[in-house]
Amino acid sequence: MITTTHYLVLSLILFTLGVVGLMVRRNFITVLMCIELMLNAANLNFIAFSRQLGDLTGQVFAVFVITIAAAEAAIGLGIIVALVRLKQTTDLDRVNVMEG
Amino acid sequence: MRPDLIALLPELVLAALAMVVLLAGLASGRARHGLLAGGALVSLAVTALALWYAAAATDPAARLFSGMFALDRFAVYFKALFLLSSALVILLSVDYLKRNDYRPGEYLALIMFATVGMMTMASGVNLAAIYVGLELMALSTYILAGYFRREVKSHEAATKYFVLGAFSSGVLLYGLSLIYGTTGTLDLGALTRALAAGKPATATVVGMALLACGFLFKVAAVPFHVWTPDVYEGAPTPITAFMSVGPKAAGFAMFLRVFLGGLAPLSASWIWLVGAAAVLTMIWGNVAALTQDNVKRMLAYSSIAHAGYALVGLVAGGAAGVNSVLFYMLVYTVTNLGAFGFVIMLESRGYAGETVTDYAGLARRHPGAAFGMLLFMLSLGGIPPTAGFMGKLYLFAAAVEAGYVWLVVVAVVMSAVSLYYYLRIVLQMYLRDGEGVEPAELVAAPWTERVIWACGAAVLVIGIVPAPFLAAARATAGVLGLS
Amino acid sequence: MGFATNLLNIICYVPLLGALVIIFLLRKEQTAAIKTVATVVAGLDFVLSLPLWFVYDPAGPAFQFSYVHDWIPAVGATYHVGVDGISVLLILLTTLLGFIAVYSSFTAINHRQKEYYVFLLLLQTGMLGVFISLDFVLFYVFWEAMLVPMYFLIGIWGGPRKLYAAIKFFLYTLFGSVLMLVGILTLYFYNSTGLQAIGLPGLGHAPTFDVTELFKIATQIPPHVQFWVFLAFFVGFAIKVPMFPFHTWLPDAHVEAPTAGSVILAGVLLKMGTYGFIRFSLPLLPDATRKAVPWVVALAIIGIVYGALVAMAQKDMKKLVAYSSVSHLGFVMLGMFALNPQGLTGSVLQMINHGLSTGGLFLLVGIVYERRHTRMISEYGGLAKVMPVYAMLFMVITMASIGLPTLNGFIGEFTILVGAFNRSTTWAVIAATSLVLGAGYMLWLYQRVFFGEITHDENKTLKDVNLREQWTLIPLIVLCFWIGIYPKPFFRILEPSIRRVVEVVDPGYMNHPELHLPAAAPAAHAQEE
Amino acid sequence: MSWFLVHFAQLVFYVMAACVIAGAVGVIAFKSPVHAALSLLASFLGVAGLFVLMEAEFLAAVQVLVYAGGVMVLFLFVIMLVKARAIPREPQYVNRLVPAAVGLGVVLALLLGAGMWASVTGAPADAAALQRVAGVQLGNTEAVGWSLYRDYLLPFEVVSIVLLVAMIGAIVLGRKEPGKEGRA
Repeated sequence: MITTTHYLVLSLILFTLGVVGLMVRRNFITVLMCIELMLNAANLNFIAFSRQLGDLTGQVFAVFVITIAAAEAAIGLGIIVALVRLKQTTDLDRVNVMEG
Repeated sequence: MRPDLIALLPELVLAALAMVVLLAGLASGRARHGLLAGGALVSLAVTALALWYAAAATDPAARLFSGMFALDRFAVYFKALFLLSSALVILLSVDYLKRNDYRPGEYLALIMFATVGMMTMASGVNLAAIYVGLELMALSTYILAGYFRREVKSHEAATKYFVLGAFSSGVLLYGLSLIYGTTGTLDLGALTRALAAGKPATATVVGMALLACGFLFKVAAVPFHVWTPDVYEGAPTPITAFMSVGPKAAGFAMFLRVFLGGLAPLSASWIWLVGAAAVLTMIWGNVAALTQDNVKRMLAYSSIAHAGYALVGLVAGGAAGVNSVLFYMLVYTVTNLGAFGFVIMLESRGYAGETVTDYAGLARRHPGAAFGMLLFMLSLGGIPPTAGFMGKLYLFAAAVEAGYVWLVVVAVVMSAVSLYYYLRIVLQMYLRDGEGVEPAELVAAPWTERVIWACGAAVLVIGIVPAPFLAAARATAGVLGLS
Repeated sequence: MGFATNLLNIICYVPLLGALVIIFLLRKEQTAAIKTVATVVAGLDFVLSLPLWFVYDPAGPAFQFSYVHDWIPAVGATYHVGVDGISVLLILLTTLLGFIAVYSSFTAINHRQKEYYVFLLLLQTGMLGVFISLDFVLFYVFWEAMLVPMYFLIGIWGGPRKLYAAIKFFLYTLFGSVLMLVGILTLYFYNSTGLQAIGLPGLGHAPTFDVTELFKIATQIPPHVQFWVFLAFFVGFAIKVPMFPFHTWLPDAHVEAPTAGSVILAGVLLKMGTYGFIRFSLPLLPDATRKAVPWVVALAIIGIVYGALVAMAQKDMKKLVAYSSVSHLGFVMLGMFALNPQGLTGSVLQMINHGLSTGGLFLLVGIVYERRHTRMISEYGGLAKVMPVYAMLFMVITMASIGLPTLNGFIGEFTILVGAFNRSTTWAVIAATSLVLGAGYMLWLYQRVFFGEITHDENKTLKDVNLREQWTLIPLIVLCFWIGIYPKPFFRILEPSIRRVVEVVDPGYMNHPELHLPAAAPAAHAQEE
Repeated sequence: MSWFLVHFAQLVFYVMAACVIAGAVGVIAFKSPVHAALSLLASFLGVAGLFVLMEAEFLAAVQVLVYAGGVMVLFLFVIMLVKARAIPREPQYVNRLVPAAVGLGVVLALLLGAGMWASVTGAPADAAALQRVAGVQLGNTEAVGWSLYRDYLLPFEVVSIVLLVAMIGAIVLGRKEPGKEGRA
């Protein structure tokens, strides 16, 4: 029997992986992907809870999250394109003209 | 019209006019900065009128759009504050846009869309509405941070702001999902009832903590402040000015509404968290600002420190705490925009304008504006008879009343420390003669100067006759479920 | 609502108005006009403050010339001003020294004159505001606002280390006053709603920052609350006084400040600390005050001896006078914490005396500094030969400072010693011994500067004091003699106000009628208007 | 039969979960952004599968269309655009990975150990509840749609502005700025 807890544990693992990736990777593109992982984890939670509670709110909220995630990705990728034009790199460590 | 739509009128008007400005901007290209900025200002004014009308026609206790939206005095106050700060930011940007020859249409529209987002945040009484408002504001601000694309620093600012902002949104969202799952609702009122019913589940507390982390990031509190100095320094100064007031005030509106409203029954769990963040923020913000030579960076740390003071008001809670934060946001907005206005004026005057030593002898060359800057620095430091003093007095009084005397002691000692770095600027302007620091080119920045004058006058007026402003920031008791 | 009700407002804001006139109506090249306006305004202010002396009725209500107006109803802060005998004297001292400071700056200040006189006048408004405020918020506003013009006076027109001295002055005093603010807030909430979260119920009165209202609850405040509030006030006031060991900002500020700045600093600003004690700490926190007596007196005596010893070792005249201030103010604190009418009266009188004599000394040092641009004692010697009038004036002020009979210092110190003796013989003996030290360093200074051969050729051609310089000093000297010979009017004006303080802070004392001052008027019942 | 269904559902869950986690690990571990993007796609599809399993068909469809269809294409497009030379080599990221992973693993274990999910017990609610709006029984898609336009109209409208802003942003940030570039 697959309970809600199964989904929640899975989502927690996914969230943690997203955070770890964000901390260890310096490539902007990969960092953006890790953020998407975190949002997906939150969505898994929302849907699982929605089913548990028999409440549509979670599903509706997940629609918003997906839409906003797409918008975020578009803007993030826009920044990447501009960055590459200017500095020829997507390395976050090298995006540093100001001191610490 | 339906009451829902009347209440939403300001947002609708502003969003519609933002699209008009956007299209007009597309049609006119790089030209007509003045006209477009004028249009944006008129739009904000019209929105203010709509707000006035909507506030008069709406029952403050009503929960509209299926319980998503409230137009109570809390919301009206913050919306008026957002409109004011956006208008001032636009005025501060006019000279900058013109001089650097960037397209004004998208820029102005983005500021207006961000304002719509902030207004939604202030009115939202459902976490879904607050979240989408927050994202609208955040996404617009990411773009604005990177708007001036020929500047390398601007890119760095946009990149850092985006990565950390998106990260914090993810954390916040995860916290939201936990709160939703364990209480079964996103509505703040229902949340209070659900939480008051019994001992909260572990997952609820974890969700609350994650939510708090996300919020602390949005108001740039320690330890979630690391993005602030780089972003403030790198972003074009008008945008830095915008980020330091509008989104910060919106962050506090959301913080107050969610933590003192919805999550109030959990206060035993979050009060030490927020209190600790307040202490760390005040100490770290002020101490780090002491050693900054770059004025924008210094102002960034100073804005971190001020978030710490405002958090003291949140910790104090109660009607007094809420009112004091509201009043403080007004004080902070006019003061900080004035200070950034001065930095912008110097930049447009062709000074290097960023390091402290560029300020040498300005009191002789620009006595009026320098006097304004003196007022802003004193106000940020909390010296009477400026607005900053009244703001802090009110804030600290609320905290003492709530019994957080130790927190206030930290706050007052740190605000004494802060005078050291605010006086450094005053010292350069007034006490050094600044021979040899001459402007490279003299470009008129008439609107920027007018903003400095207006903010300076406001700082003095609020400092000497605070009563009407305090009255405006009042009457919010009961709104957040407090009495 | 006539002249009497608005008199204090007029006195307080005339200098501000003068400053605005200079800012907006005069260009910075019009230096003569600026000086004229500033002098006239400062002089006018002094004349305006004279009615206080004649009209103030010692037998009348505690606070007179009151003016109350709504200010911040949301927190219960009012615009409430009023004076008692103590503040009347301090206001007169302030307006007099304010005028002298302006008048003495004509030749000393040669650059950025417009700003200079503006700041001087603004400072005047700030100081007067401190002495007339009867509302804590109003008091605090003036107390801190006054730092800003002083900061500029030291920072722009000061000596070589002016920047360091200015910022040190500002931060030291600010640090003290912010803690005072916490104390004020605690009192405020104790009077009204209490501090619920730490289990301190309030008295349930309407929230108010009005000092006269808060006086009424002085005896109801529990000791532990009094202790913390006293501590917070103590830090703020003791830094301002300055008491040992909080005095380190003073020599720096004095040495670097321009002459007029030093006059104001020594003459008035330091009095704000002692005034704070006598106006707020003593009558609001009587229990804590009584408990603090040994500690404060110990610090005061250390200050007296330490200040005198360090003054003796100074090579710089201004620094010597600065350390002598530490010593003299230790005396003032000693008298105050004797907590009896004699000690307190002597203490207030000595505040005035110190303002007159130390103000005079700084003016005198400024006069030779303007001529020689040095304050090193070793640079002088034998000045009595080339500047006889100057030497005479210097002698009178020196004597006033060391407390020679027939001069003011004697009256003040003697009264303080009587008060201290009533409390403890030991204190009085130690304090009296240190008077010898005081005489020692002042006379030694006088000897080194004025007697002997002229060792530096530049000194041979020094011009004696001119008429303007004489006129800056003559009022001070006249007052020194007046207080020294006929102090009765001063005692008369102080007595009832002092009595009210003693009644609160040491109620048992008043039961010994034989200890009353001879000049004591029938005990007027403390009544609030 | 129902025995089979229950076990089949379990099987599907574990396969999908493995897909999600493996995809996420791939995103972190692959050096090549193209490989990382393909892993991300696997993860997205796994999540979509789980949505189906939870009877949220509409969400599953949105997930596939928006993420797998839209966002993924965008990612791949940008990766192609920026070319390999712009991709950092990250030689030492494993060194950073270990402490971070250990730290977060501890946090994770603590959270799970603290009984974070203790309050979530009992069987899920009747699936039909999720297809009912105002007492009318509909399909999942219709139910979500109803909810979106009725109860969540305000956030929906705001989200539409978010999309507009994103469009502006992509254009503003992505377009070539005439004139001198790279002024420091």
